[in-house]
Amino acid sequence: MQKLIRIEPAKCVGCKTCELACSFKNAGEFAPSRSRIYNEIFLEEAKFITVTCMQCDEPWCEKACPKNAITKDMTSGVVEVDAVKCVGCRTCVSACPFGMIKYVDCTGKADKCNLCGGDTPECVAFCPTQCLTLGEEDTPLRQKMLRFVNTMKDGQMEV
Amino acid sequence: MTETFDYVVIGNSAAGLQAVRTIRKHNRDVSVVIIDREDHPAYSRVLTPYYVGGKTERDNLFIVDHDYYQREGITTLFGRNVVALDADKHQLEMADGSRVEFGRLLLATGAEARTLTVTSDRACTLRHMADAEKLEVLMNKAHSITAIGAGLVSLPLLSHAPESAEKHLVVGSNRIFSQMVDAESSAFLEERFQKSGLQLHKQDDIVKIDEGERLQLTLASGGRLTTDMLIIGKGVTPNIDLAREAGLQVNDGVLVDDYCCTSHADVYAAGDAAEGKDFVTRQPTIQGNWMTAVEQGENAALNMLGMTCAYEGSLKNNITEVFGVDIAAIGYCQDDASQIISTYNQASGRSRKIFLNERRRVIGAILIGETNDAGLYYHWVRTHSVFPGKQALQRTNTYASFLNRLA
Amino acid sequence: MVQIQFFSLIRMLLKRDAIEIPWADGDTVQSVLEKTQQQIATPFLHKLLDEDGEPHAGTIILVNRKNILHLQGQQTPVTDNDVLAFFPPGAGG
Amino acid sequence: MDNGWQGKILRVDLTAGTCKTEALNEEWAKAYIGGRGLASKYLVDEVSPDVEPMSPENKLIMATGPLTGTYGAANGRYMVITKSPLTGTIASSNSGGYFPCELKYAGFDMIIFEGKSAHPVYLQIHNDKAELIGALHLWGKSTKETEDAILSEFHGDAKVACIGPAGEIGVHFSCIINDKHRAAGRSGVGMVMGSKNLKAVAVRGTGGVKVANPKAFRDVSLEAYGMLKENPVTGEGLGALGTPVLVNVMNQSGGLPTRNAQSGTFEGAEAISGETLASSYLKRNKSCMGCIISCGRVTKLSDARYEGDGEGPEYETLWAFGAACGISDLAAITKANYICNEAGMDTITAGSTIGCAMELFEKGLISEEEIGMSLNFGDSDAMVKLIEMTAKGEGFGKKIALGSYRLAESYGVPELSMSVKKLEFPAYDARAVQGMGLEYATSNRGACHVRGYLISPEILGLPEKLDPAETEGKAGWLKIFQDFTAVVDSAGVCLFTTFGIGVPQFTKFCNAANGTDMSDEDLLEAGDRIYNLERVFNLKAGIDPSQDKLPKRMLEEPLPDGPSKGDVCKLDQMLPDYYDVRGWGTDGIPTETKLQSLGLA
Repeated sequence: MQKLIRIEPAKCVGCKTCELACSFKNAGEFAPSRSRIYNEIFLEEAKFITVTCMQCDEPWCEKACPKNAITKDMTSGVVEVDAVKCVGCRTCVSACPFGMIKYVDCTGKADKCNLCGGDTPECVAFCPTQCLTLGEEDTPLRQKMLRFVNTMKDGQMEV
Repeated sequence: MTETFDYVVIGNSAAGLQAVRTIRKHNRDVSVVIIDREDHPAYSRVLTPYYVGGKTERDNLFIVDHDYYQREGITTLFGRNVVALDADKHQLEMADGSRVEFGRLLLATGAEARTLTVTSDRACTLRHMADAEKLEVLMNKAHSITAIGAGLVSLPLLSHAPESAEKHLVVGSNRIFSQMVDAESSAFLEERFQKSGLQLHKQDDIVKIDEGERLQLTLASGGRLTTDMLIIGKGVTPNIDLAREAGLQVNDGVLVDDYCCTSHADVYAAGDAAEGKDFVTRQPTIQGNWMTAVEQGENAALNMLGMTCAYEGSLKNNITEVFGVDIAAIGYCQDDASQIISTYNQASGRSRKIFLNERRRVIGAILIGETNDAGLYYHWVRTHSVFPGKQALQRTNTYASFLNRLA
Repeated sequence: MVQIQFFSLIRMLLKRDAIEIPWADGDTVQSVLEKTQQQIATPFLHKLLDEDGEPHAGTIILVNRKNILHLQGQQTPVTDNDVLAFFPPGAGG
Repeated sequence: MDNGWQGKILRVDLTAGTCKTEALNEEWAKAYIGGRGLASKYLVDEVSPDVEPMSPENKLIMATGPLTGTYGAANGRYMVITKSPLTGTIASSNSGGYFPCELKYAGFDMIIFEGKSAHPVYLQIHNDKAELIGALHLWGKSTKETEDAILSEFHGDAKVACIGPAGEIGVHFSCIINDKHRAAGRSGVGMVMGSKNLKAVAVRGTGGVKVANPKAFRDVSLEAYGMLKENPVTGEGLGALGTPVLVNVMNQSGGLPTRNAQSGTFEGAEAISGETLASSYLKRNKSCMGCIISCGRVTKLSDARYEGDGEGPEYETLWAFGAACGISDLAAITKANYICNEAGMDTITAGSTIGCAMELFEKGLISEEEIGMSLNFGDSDAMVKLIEMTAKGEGFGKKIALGSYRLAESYGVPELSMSVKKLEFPAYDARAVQGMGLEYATSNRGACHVRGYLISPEILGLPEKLDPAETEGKAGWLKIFQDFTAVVDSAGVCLFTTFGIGVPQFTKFCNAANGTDMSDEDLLEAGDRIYNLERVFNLKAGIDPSQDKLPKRMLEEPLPDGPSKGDVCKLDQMLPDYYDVRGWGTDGIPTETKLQSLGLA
């Protein structure tokens, strides 16, 4: 069964521990700019929203890659960048409608969440409020995201 | 000798490869052949500048290997030229006199680089693997590099060249990236590039090349340049001879409808050779970028398979780094847009410019300095989004801000 | 009667500020705690006491505003009309 | 660098308008840990103790610690160190939010501001690029407006620390606000910033912080997070109720100073309690960067008289505008809190000074004409109005802007200022909590609670319960608390973590981050060193040991109510002990031997 990081914004307190944990594990330093998960603070609305890659079924980034450097593993469901193949052309960056794959200057490669490659994702392990959990493939979440895309398609800002 | 295939694809690059992939994704029983006059598995034109600049290995240019085609049951006719098309007879004539019959045909024949009237052994365009190999050798030993044409060949190549090399750029018009960004952004980028050592020769041309130990270039303005190599980046000409001679409707490219179908019902076209609707202007356009080729290749294949679906139109989507500056140009980015909203900061070197239509929908964007949220801007254009407000330009966007508004 | 005041998380848990329970001769803090829990369906003693029935570090139980830790702990006698205040561990700054 | 440090200091000469990068003094970083300690070392080394705080010769240092920007506890603090215009002591104010970490991610451990700009400027930092930008257009703007304007013109992802109008016009207790609602609050550090014509610091940093031993760092982080989660205070209580939970605790304990400390019990406490806030204006709780405690209160006013939104009020604020002024109107207190955040003022001194003015008014020492209105205890409208006037520098607000000591002194009754070394004490009555009285009297920045928070053992029972009425042994406890707090502040960690974790965790954190091999004792000794360094600076600045005292009310007027009824603070029983455990002479001056042992001689 494929797994996904489930996010319950109501539980988030805006501590960005997920960003710190992610970058520390995957980039070797505490650097939110290197994180593959994003904890955004909307202070006026008192809302804290965390987003990360949803490991799309038909990934935009995979399709856009001019080098086949991005592939989706059919068993784990993880969409991963092959750092050897990637030259850092950024085509994937401009293809992801969610902004969840990015070019990293110091490596010269594209970078995205890979659910920590089979371990418990570090963000989940460190999330203090269980806002982040690792769950089985979550159809409602996918549907919500699809609805998001479709909503955007109509040029409406409401669901 | 005549071979017959259900689906024939001419051209083994972005559009062609995506087409055969799509066909195989939906149907493993039909016969498919892919024809290309170059004798390589598909390689990536996006990556060639990186190879020339020594940033990646030649072996890494290939998108797939020979096994791929075999595994997918795709016949390959590589190193083979198609010389004629008879659409009504569903037949292609090859250079060796053999024939290939098709059920449906995709023309993904791409484009050819334009060159100069004056030339030299040390001058080269960048289109094919052979060009890349030649440029790589030249660049390795050049102390001075000159390029002509200020687009996505010359500038990335110059910026990938060794830092120690002297770099000249001869531009016919009065600005760089004129096909990609608006005048103001051009000026902004010129300044940045010049600071990185680029020497610009605007509204000029190369009229004469004298060979010697080094190349002596004579410019239209009368100036002279001593250089070691010349990169020719004067744009491309779509390969449409086959289509034109077969009587298909052509303009600059092979004209296609919303289903990537040409004027003949069983012949489709995609990629740099195809001229189809632009997403924003709704005008026939040759977009000439990788994403468009992939999208059109996929769309053409689906329609060829009878899975009718309209293509929403091609959209400019260029993203690159030149002289250490990240640049993304998405959609319609010219000065005559109804409304242009921009932000710029000196310290971060970050500039954002967003182009709106009369209904305040996003039609284009230019991002300079930071481009990691380019995909969101692409999505805004694709979805006719209402401009979310200037604040959105100030920060790095993720879809969290949309969720916030939706919640 | 003994007046019981609930504070902090216990108040939020029980959704009430205070109750009164009947006083009996010989009552101690311990017996009052037990009686209070009996009178209220929702379990709350775990917020104050550990499994051994000892106050958690940081639990504040006041009898007439004096901390029982400086009186006789849970054996502190409770007399009629006393006011007891229960605070689960809490802090600020 | 491959340890908690970036190894770089930014030195900004405001007079010359230049920004220069220099290497961090690593030897000092080792001896003084970082943050509060290290910046104090720089200040002591570079600034004469007798410097006039508002002169260009005073310096303002913004300092992070080696743990700032990492995870593990609540490792997101920075400190502002300067000589205080309110107290004349060394000032060290501490704040969280997101700004401190961003400064580190930009590659700087510390910024030293020196001189004075000829016109308003703000500092823009984009990674290694730092530049002073004209700020005339921001002068006079609130902290909110300033941050929004900077985000718009610089970078939407930047983090901003700035002063509000209060810092510009010389309110003696003006603070530096970062991330709109977090304050480096006490001692008037905002006034120093304003005196330098420095409106704001905006940082965008895309780098990271490395640690020397990642595996050990991750291990101790999991240990610390576990302990903080397990602990009922840090794991649940502070998140649910925040610091305001203390209103009822302190009131029940009879130590909630009411009406300028005329009593220790406030009849309106329930109305201004954490429980009431949670069921009224609280929208949700919030964390600072890397913190799992999430004590922040995101609030929105819904009241016919006042509007606004923001963060707070915290416990101290509820007390200062509440009990200290005899006010039980939560909406008015919350409003006053918002005004202070937007104008950039310390709520403790602000509220306490108004409470003092109210007593002066009720005693007939100030006339209604002079204030422009009546100013009785409990008058919430007058309180809010006066806060507004103070922020704007209008009328009687100009007197409030001086703080309670200078205010009371100007009417000939300095003893009615509830302060030590001119810094107002916060929301704990020294007569009900003896150890806290000793802390107020001896703290290096005046009557401060967060230098040695003995409330924790004396009232809350953490880590163990001490009798608040007892004086015996308090000196020893206080020394350890003060030294440990100096460590926590210097490391760049929030003090609240110490409800859940202790010295061993800090030792492990520091060793893992810096690749050192310190023992718990070494760490506490560094705290002792920092404490003595500050003390020596103060002594040289003319703050002699005779100022280790409390207002007469604390010493001579017994508490009229509550469980400590009849008690005064028995400072004289504790102070000699304190000097002794500190290794100071009976005169309160650190001995040469002591200083030598700490490497301070």
